Amino acid sequence: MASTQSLKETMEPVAWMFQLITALFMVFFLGVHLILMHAYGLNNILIQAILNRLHNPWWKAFYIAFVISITYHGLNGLRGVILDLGVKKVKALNAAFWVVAIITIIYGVWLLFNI
Amino acid sequence: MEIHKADIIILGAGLAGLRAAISAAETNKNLKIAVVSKVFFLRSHSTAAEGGTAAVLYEGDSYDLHAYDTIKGSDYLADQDAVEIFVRTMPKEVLDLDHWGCPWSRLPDGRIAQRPFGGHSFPRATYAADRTGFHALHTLYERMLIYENIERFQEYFVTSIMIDNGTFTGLTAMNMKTGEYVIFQGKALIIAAGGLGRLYSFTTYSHTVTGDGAAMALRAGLPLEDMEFIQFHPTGLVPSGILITEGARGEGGYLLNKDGDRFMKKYAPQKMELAPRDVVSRSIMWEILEGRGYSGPWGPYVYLDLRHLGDEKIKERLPAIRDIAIKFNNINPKDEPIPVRPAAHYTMGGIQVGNDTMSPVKGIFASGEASCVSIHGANRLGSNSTAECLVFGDISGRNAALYVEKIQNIPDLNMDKVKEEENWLYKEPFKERGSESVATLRRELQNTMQEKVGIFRNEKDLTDALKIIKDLQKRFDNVYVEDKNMYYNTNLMTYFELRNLLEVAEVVVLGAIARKESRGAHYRTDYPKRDDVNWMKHTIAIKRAGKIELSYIPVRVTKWQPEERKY
Amino acid sequence: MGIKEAFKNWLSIKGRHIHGGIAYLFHRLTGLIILLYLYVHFGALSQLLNGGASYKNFLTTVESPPFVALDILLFFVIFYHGANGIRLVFNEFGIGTKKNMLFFWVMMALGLIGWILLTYIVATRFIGGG
Amino acid sequence: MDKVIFKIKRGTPEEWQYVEYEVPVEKGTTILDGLYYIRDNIDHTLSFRASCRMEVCGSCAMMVNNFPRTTCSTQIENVKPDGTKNGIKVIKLEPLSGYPWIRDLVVDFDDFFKKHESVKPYIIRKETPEGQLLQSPEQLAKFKQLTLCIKCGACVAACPISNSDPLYLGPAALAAAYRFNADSRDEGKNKRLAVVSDPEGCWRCHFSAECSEACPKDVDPASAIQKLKVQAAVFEFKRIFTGRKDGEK
Ligand SMILES: Cc1cc2nc3c(=O)[nH]c(=O)nc-3n(C[C@H](O)[C@H](O)[C@H](O)COP(=O)(O)OP(=O)(O)OC[C@H]3O[C@@H](n4cnc5c(N)ncnc54)[C@H](O)[C@@H]3O)c2cc1C
Ligand code: HEM
Ligand code: SF4
Ligand code: F3S
Ligand code: FES
Repeated sequence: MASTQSLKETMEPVAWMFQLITALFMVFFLGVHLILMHAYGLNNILIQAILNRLHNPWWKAFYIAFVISITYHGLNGLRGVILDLGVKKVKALNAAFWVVAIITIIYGVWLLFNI
Repeated sequence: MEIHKADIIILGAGLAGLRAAISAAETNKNLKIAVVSKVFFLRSHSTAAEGGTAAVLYEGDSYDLHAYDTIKGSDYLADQDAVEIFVRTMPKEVLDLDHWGCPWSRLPDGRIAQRPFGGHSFPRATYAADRTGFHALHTLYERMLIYENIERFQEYFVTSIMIDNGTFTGLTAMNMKTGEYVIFQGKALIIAAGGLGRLYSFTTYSHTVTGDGAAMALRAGLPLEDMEFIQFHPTGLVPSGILITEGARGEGGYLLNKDGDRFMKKYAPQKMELAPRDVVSRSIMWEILEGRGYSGPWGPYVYLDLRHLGDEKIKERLPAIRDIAIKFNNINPKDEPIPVRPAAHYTMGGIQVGNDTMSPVKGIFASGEASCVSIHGANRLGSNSTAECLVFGDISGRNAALYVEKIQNIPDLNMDKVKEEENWLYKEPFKERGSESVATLRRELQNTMQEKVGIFRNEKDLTDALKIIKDLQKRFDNVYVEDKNMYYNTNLMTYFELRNLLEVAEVVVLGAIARKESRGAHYRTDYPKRDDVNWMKHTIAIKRAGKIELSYIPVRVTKWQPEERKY
Repeated sequence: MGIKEAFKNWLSIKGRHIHGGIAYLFHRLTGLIILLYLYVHFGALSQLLNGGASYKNFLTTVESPPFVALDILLFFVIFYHGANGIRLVFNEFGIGTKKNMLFFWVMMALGLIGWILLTYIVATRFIGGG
Repeated sequence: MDKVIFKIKRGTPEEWQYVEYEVPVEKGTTILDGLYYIRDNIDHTLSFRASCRMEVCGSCAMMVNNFPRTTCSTQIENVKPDGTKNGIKVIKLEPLSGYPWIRDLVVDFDDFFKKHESVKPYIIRKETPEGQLLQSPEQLAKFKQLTLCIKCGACVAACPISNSDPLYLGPAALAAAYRFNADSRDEGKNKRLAVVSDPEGCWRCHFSAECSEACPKDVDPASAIQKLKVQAAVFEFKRIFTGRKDGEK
């Protein structure tokens, strides 16, 4: 049960806010991504097309932001799901969340720079 | 066995009990206070009170006026000095509730709103929509949470009050969740265990109002006062008994008999449906007794007809009644009349206490409906009882706190008695013998009370009733509890409740037989007049050696001499 | 309550409403599916690291009918999550909570239209041989 | 319709079964009436809670065909059957879900009330006022609906989070917190926000809105909790930026 003495620090409000903000971002990112990849015919997903795009700094920024948003949103969502199962080790869970999120983001960004 | 010790033990957590707890805790922060209730505090019957709570708040009203209304309403049986304390303390109670968060209905300028109520000559019923008792109880409960010295015991069924050498020593109880035997030891007890409405088959009361407080007090040797006065509200919804407020008639509703007649014209040609409660209740019963009521599987009834008011007005003025009719009876009052019948509604009597709420036994206080101070006399006015709970709950809490401050140690319990009670509780109910069940006995008792000790009383019916009750008390020995599982054993709890009901029923009937006059709610067809010469006195009942003895004490009159009660 | 029972309750839709508990459960499941897909997607993109050849292979597999069908299913999942998610963003900021049921069905309708459009585009592209 | 079958989950967590009872029904018979009928006439050992029978005390909530309801205000006629047996309508009754089960239709409410208590559901003021605290009808209207909560616990039984996470504060307690935060007489908003902002507080709510579907009093805890989240977020950001632990300016 929630502590009554309270006033302890918690990441929850920030996490919640970001979950919703990234959700809105994602409508944009995912929208653009889906249209780009699927709606404009096969040309767009040919390797050359992808590589060309990734060399454009604007697109690069777009994809970095996308990776960060989606990773945060998805993993924080997963964190919530686990918390909702009555897991008591909130601190450990939060730590695990950050580790996985950072690794995923680093790998994702590294991918963007290396393909 | 669980043992709990506290300075003050409060039995009951309705408006009176919780108000007492807060007041005691505030008076002395170092006292340990235990509040015990057989239901979760918020489930207490007080939550059902609807209309309002009387207090003198504004210009135009006065303490004297409120006191006069109350005394006149009581048919001059109220103790007038107590009434004066009551009316003077009440405004503060309304303000306290305001400060603690009660969502009182408001005037446009932000002040607390009030409305008219039957028998009051000024609109002084302070209300929170039509859920006054509910909001007041929740506010008190929430406020109580602040005090760390109040310990809560919810769903503990108290079975007896222990008195040794004329001093309170403790309570025995059962933890309903586990079935365990529990002892409470303390320096003082405040009994706020409510009324006894479930003595009747047709009542506005909650199922859990079974006269436990009065019965335990009686067994412990405490005096009960004026128990024969039971108020009947004219319009209880059939079949459930849920209260249909006076407002329905106030807005112009008709009462109709089987022939479609507005029969009130025979009984009160001037005021018609808006005659005082006792008059209307009696009129409905006349109609029914003379065969002009409807009869249904759930007993006779007459109609409360709102159809002519039209949908608009019903929705605007009587939304709660509309809700109740639809939710509980599938009746939309715009299309169909509502079946009603008078229902047992309030117990004027109770444990005899002084204006300081102290009973004749050292260390025992009582307040609320379980007590008789008495401010209601023979008939209480609407909205005066929640008010009483607040005022005298407050007083009892404070006085109990002051009382225990002077006492060093918690008195010792008489362990023999404790063991004896335990034996009774855990062996007696489970002995396999006769075939009687709690339900059949209770039904017979309730029907008897309803038919013979109801609105109209007479010598023959009352003596018949007494015989039946005596017989039921004997048959109670043949009742056994089928349920052997001690976890939340409701079969066992209803068994205890039945025992209590049977005990208080006897007191009610004895008092009624003795009182050979008609006063307030007590109407004897064989003595239809009020008799101030012989009967302006309170009935006191005490149980000695298994027998109930009646005696009388005078009414305390200050300013207001008895006069004829005309409205 | 053990974690197993918690999990069982978590998946239960007994007595729940489509625009309430069921929408919520679907939102979770779809969210988790997309998250899983995210990692699969990263894996797929890693194919690009080894140069064009393996990616080409990859592309032909992915463009085969069963995979396109899977893609369309994935779109469904994303569109549900997205449409319901937009509702939730508003709701959780306290907007439109009272008309929650209407809001839900409007978003569902919009989501469905989006999904059908995208499916149509993808399907024609596929059938037309792009 | 003149009778109905109640299929009741009876027993204790260790040993239980569904038992069927035939109950006569008339216009207006409520589920609670049916339960009393069984206890008085068929099986005295049936255990359930009830008191006011007018939907105001909050005792009688249980699962009726998988959905939490206050049974005193639920007419048998208006309940969709769970099935039929020999042509008779069957209604399934179970103890509230998401609570520790004690026996038959009785569950343990201790935790529910503790959670309610933990959000400080009372007016907090720095000093005791003199006289009336004025409150306009408009100010009252801001929280009036929330005061109607009878603490029946149906919302908690309906909430999927409460059902999977017993630590979650739950809709009733959170709605109570918002009720006092929205009261113009109160000065303790931050103290309450500090409590509900716990990881097991309002952040666990994902707007399933089942609580509001279940509530017999139209309290709409779902809406209240979302507003509470916004308050709590503002409070927490203030706390971060001002460095004040209590969130005061
Ligand atoms: C339908 C209805 C409407 C009403 N409307 C109004 C109104 O508008 N205005 C007004 O002024 N009055 C009204 N009244 C009257 C008023 O509600 C009651 O008189 C008042 O609430 C009584 O409060 P109380 O605290 O004395 O007892 P209760 O609220 O009855 O509380 C009794 C307490 O004692 C406990 N208890 C009892 N027996 C035991 C036991 N054996 N062991 C442990 N605990 C026990 C119970 O659990 C409970 O907590 C109304 C009454 C009814 C029936
Ligand atoms: C289309 C854009 C998206 C929108 C509008 C959106 C919206 C939301 C919202 C509002 C929530 C919070 C719900 C809550 O409070 O419970 C959420 C949760 C979640 N989202 Fe998304 N989302 C989107 C895309 C994604 C993507 C791409 C992923 C996968 C990586 C994802 C995974 C999740 C997960 C796992 C949850 C947690 C589920 C839960 O708590 O119920 N979402 N989404
Ligand atoms: S919010 Fe509604 S469902 Fe929940 S406890 Fe209160 S009255 Fe019951
Ligand atoms: S059902 Fe539960 S998830 Fe939130 S909106 Fe109600 S508390
Ligand atoms: S019995 Fe009181 S709410 Fe149902």
